[in-house]
Amino acid sequence: MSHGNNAAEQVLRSSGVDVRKCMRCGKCTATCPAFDEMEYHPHQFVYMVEKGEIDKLAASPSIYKCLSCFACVERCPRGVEPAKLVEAVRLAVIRKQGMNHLATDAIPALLDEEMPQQALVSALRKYSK
Amino acid sequence: MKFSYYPGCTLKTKGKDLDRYGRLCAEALGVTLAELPDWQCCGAVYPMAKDEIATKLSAVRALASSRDEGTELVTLCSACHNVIKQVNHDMQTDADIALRVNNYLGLDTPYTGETTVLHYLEVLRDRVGFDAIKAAVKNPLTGRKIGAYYGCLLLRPGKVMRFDDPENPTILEDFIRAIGAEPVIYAMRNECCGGYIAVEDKGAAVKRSSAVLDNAAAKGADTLVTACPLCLYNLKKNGGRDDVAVVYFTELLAEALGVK
Amino acid sequence: MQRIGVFVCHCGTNIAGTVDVVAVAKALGQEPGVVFSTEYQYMCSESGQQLMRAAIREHKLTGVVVCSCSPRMHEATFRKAAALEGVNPYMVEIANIREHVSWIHKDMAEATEKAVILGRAAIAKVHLNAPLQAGESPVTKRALVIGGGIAGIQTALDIAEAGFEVDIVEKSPTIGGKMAQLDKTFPTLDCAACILTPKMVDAAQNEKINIFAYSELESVKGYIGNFKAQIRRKARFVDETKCTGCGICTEKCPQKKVPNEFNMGLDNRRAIYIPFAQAVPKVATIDANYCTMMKTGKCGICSKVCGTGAIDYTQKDTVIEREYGAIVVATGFNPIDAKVYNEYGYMDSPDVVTSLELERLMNAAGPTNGTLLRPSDKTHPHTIVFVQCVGSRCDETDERGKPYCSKICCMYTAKHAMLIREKYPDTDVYVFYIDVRTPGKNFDEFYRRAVEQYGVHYIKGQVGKVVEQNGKLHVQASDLLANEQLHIDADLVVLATAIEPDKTARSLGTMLTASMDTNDFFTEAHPKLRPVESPTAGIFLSGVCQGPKDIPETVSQASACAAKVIGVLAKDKLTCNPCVAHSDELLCNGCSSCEKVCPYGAISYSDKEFRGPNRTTLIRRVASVNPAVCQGCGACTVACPSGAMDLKGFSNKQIMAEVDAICK
Amino acid sequence: MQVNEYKPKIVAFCCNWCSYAGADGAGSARLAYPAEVKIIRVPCSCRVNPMFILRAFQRGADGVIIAGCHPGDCHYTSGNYFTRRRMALLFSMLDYLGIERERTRVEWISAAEGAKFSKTMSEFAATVASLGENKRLEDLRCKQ
Repeated sequence: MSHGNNAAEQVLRSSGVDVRKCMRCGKCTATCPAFDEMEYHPHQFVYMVEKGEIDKLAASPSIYKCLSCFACVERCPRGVEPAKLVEAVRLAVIRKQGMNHLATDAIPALLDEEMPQQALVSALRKYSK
Repeated sequence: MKFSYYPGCTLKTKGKDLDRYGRLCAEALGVTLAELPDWQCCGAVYPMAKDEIATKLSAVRALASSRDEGTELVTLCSACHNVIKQVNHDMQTDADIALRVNNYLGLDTPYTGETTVLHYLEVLRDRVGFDAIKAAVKNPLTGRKIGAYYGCLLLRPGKVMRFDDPENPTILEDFIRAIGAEPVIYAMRNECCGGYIAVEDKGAAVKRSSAVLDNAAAKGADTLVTACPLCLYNLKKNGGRDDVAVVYFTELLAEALGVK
Repeated sequence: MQRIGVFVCHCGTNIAGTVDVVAVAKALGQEPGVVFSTEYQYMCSESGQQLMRAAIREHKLTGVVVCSCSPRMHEATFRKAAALEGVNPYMVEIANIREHVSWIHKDMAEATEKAVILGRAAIAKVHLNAPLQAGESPVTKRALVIGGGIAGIQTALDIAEAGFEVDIVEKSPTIGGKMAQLDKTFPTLDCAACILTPKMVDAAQNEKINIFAYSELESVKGYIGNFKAQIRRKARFVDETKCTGCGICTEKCPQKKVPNEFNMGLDNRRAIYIPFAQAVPKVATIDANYCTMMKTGKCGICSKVCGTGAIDYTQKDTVIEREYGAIVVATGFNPIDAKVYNEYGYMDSPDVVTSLELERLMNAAGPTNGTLLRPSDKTHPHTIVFVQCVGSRCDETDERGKPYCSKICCMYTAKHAMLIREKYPDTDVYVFYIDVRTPGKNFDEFYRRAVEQYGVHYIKGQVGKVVEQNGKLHVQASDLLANEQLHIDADLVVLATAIEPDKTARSLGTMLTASMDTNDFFTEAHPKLRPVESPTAGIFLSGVCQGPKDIPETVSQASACAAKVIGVLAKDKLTCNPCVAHSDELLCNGCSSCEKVCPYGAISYSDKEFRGPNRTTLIRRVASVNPAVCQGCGACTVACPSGAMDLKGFSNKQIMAEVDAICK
Repeated sequence: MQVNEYKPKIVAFCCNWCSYAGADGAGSARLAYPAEVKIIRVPCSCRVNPMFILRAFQRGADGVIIAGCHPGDCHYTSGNYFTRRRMALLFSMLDYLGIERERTRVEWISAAEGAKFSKTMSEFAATVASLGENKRLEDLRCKQ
């Protein structure tokens, strides 16, 4: 356990999540629609943030796979809000210079005719600074 | 009944139908939707982090200008609704965010969450009333089997949205009954369509959307209604089946009210 | 001037660890009137009490201050010790320096200072204490038991066994409660009905026990030894004295579509019904909400077929008044409504059931005669998923669930899983758990048998979503040990829903002025030492109304509760609380303010003669307090404009002396 | 000259059945609150005579809090309703005399709410401390 490391503290502060509330029931991971796409799953985000293993999470593509559907937030019996941890780790990464997951000019190629603006704006918000 | 109205960017472009029919129906039901003159894009996803201020400003501007108008604020797009309602909740409950946002905006009167945010469906349910809608229906959609697709954004987080029971919602089903059709209840109606992941990982969106559609089809739905342009896109484009139509709920309402 | 002795307790290190007890004893020894001051390791122990008694003798003490734990803990102990040396027990005051000082403060200097101040306040009060004589009140030798489940039945039987009369008030048409609905019981797998129904019959046949079934408590007045209760006997529209329980009416009644609550709504009953074959009393009841005769005036079939003429459509509720010496709360529990957890599909599919519904589905007297069939299509389920902790162990901010562990679910789920695997070996059974909690005699062995002998798949994880599609329940769940998301196509999903106190508990608590916790469980007078008594004298707790329990625990608590009740009923007289209001007639102006605020009607007025100036006589209206009825709240003392009314033991002067000492 | 660190004096009247037990609960759970808070046990919150509160302020108390059972849960059925009405009047009168509203408070704390007891007392002590010493009714002649 590496309590008190700066990266972990930043994630806790920015997410507002109290990871100690977690009782390891696994309901977040059970309900997560993006499970298959994720390397680390919602319950692991909670546990790994508690252990201070932010680097592993930050390097994982998992942080771009969360759909922000709030299913884990809604269904967690302990009010832990795992999605907020995923967002906090992701922000910690993309806020750094040159760390955008998708560059703005790379996005048009991914779009098709019918894709609504909303998808584009969401992707920009989620993937870049 | 007069409300401030926040359409959002998608409703001005790819989601025009949601907006157009929404306005027509409002008019038919005696509801005045006054579009906020100076609205800006809400950002489409709620910024969850406590230290995100800039990304919340446009929502607060809309909320404050609705307050200055002295009206409640109506949204139609699920995503805008989710962002604006959650930001409003932050302004009511998180003193730190409220302080920093107000410091930045420098409004004449600081904004502290005074505006009531309503989704168009809430206006139908709580202000117009489904009974009144039923009475106003000219072409009931009798015989149609329609599944409500809530997705995530209207319902969650339940404690903030206070829209309906997040696990067992009834508002869209009641709406479907009011326009004369039969609601089809299926478990996937409040599960994610894949959302913006479609931009980067189409496969993931296909998986999510087809699970929703398959479940609705298995329960006998011929049509799904939604309030979200991105859900509509995913279900149509990535759902992998064309035997279930996916339409905006406002379009069906317009059809039933005879204003389409 | 009082001669006061001060005794400072170390409570081992509980107090002495944070409070400098020697310094406290020394400081308080300097106070005026204090002639002796000491400290000791455990004042409440036998040797501690001997020390106090010796000091009383030696120093001719007239008052005692003990600086120790809460007076709620040992006030009675020290008062008794003082009384043995001839000091009036109400000359003893406690300064609470444990709960209110040492346990909440860390800094020794600060804690010591506060302990001294609280000690001074107690000394200041003792200076003004007067010896009080407790009066006596008679005891009505009958107990009231509210709730006729296994807890209420056991308590009633034990009280009756000791020779006292007991009334059981049960709101449903029969006694038996939840246990009557169960199939088998853990960890012995004996049938619930086989061990419960003989007890029900014993209760019915015991001449000391009156069963008021289909009845509700309307009001309770009075105090320990002297309660008066009004009981509403709801109209059954069947004469209990004539009905033989033959059941012909329940077969002939044409209204067949009434959800059967005994079978958790899994099948239907008639409008006139007997809940189950072994019901006690075995008497039919007409459900007026469904009875065609009651609703439209047309039918009357039950009346025609009844051989004894027991049917009476015009029957009215009656209210009876009974007196009791003690009241037992045994109101039990209900599972929470699973509809708020619709991610499990409870509202969407009949094949998602609660554990109590499963009990009925497995019970030989249930809707399927004990054959396990899916409610939707009456086929055998081959894959069954159990979900644990549905609504238990939730965060306090959670709006759907309860913060506590419901305690019984782990064991009954192991039982269900085992019984199913035994009876239907071709069935796959999965149990999703957070923790398996099995502290109890032969409990963990039982759970291990489910795993090792019966091959139940226990998976550490939770179910996230259940989707019903094409007759299957698609279960999406986590397996935390494998770090996988599982997808199981199940035929039946069983939810171990949390249990909560019966909905009537809250209003009952208010009626009895018995305190409850935030979850509506009744609070015990002491969590360890007085577990079956409410802090309100004369109110006793039996079974799950006090907290989640299984049957063995419920029965032991029920018997413990009976022992406490017998302790009250065996006495001919009870000592009253002497800390009651008293009116100084010379000061009373007869305004009636006190009378208006008294919740007990303890104050009355009379005209009295007083001597006026120049040998005249004045007749004045003055208040007097009936000390046997006054409960000592003090409401009247504040309402009194002339200062005539005061409360013994908590007089205006005493409390102000405490205020002065604290603010010094 | 000696400058003492200011610590407020706070008198807490607690009813025997709920709030005093709540305070015991706070102790059992080791939930700290400031030592300035000193508890006086009364049978019911309705036993608290306005005189006691005036006396406390006269003797130099900086804050007075009355804690009783939740409305509807009074051990004596209705005592806390009297408290609520009486104290509303008294506090407005004290306010008129210049004793800030924040120096007086009525709270409902049940026997099960140790955490609430500790939280309430901590908050109240902090509020009173922020107001500083109460001079408005203090009578120095009462100090020996």
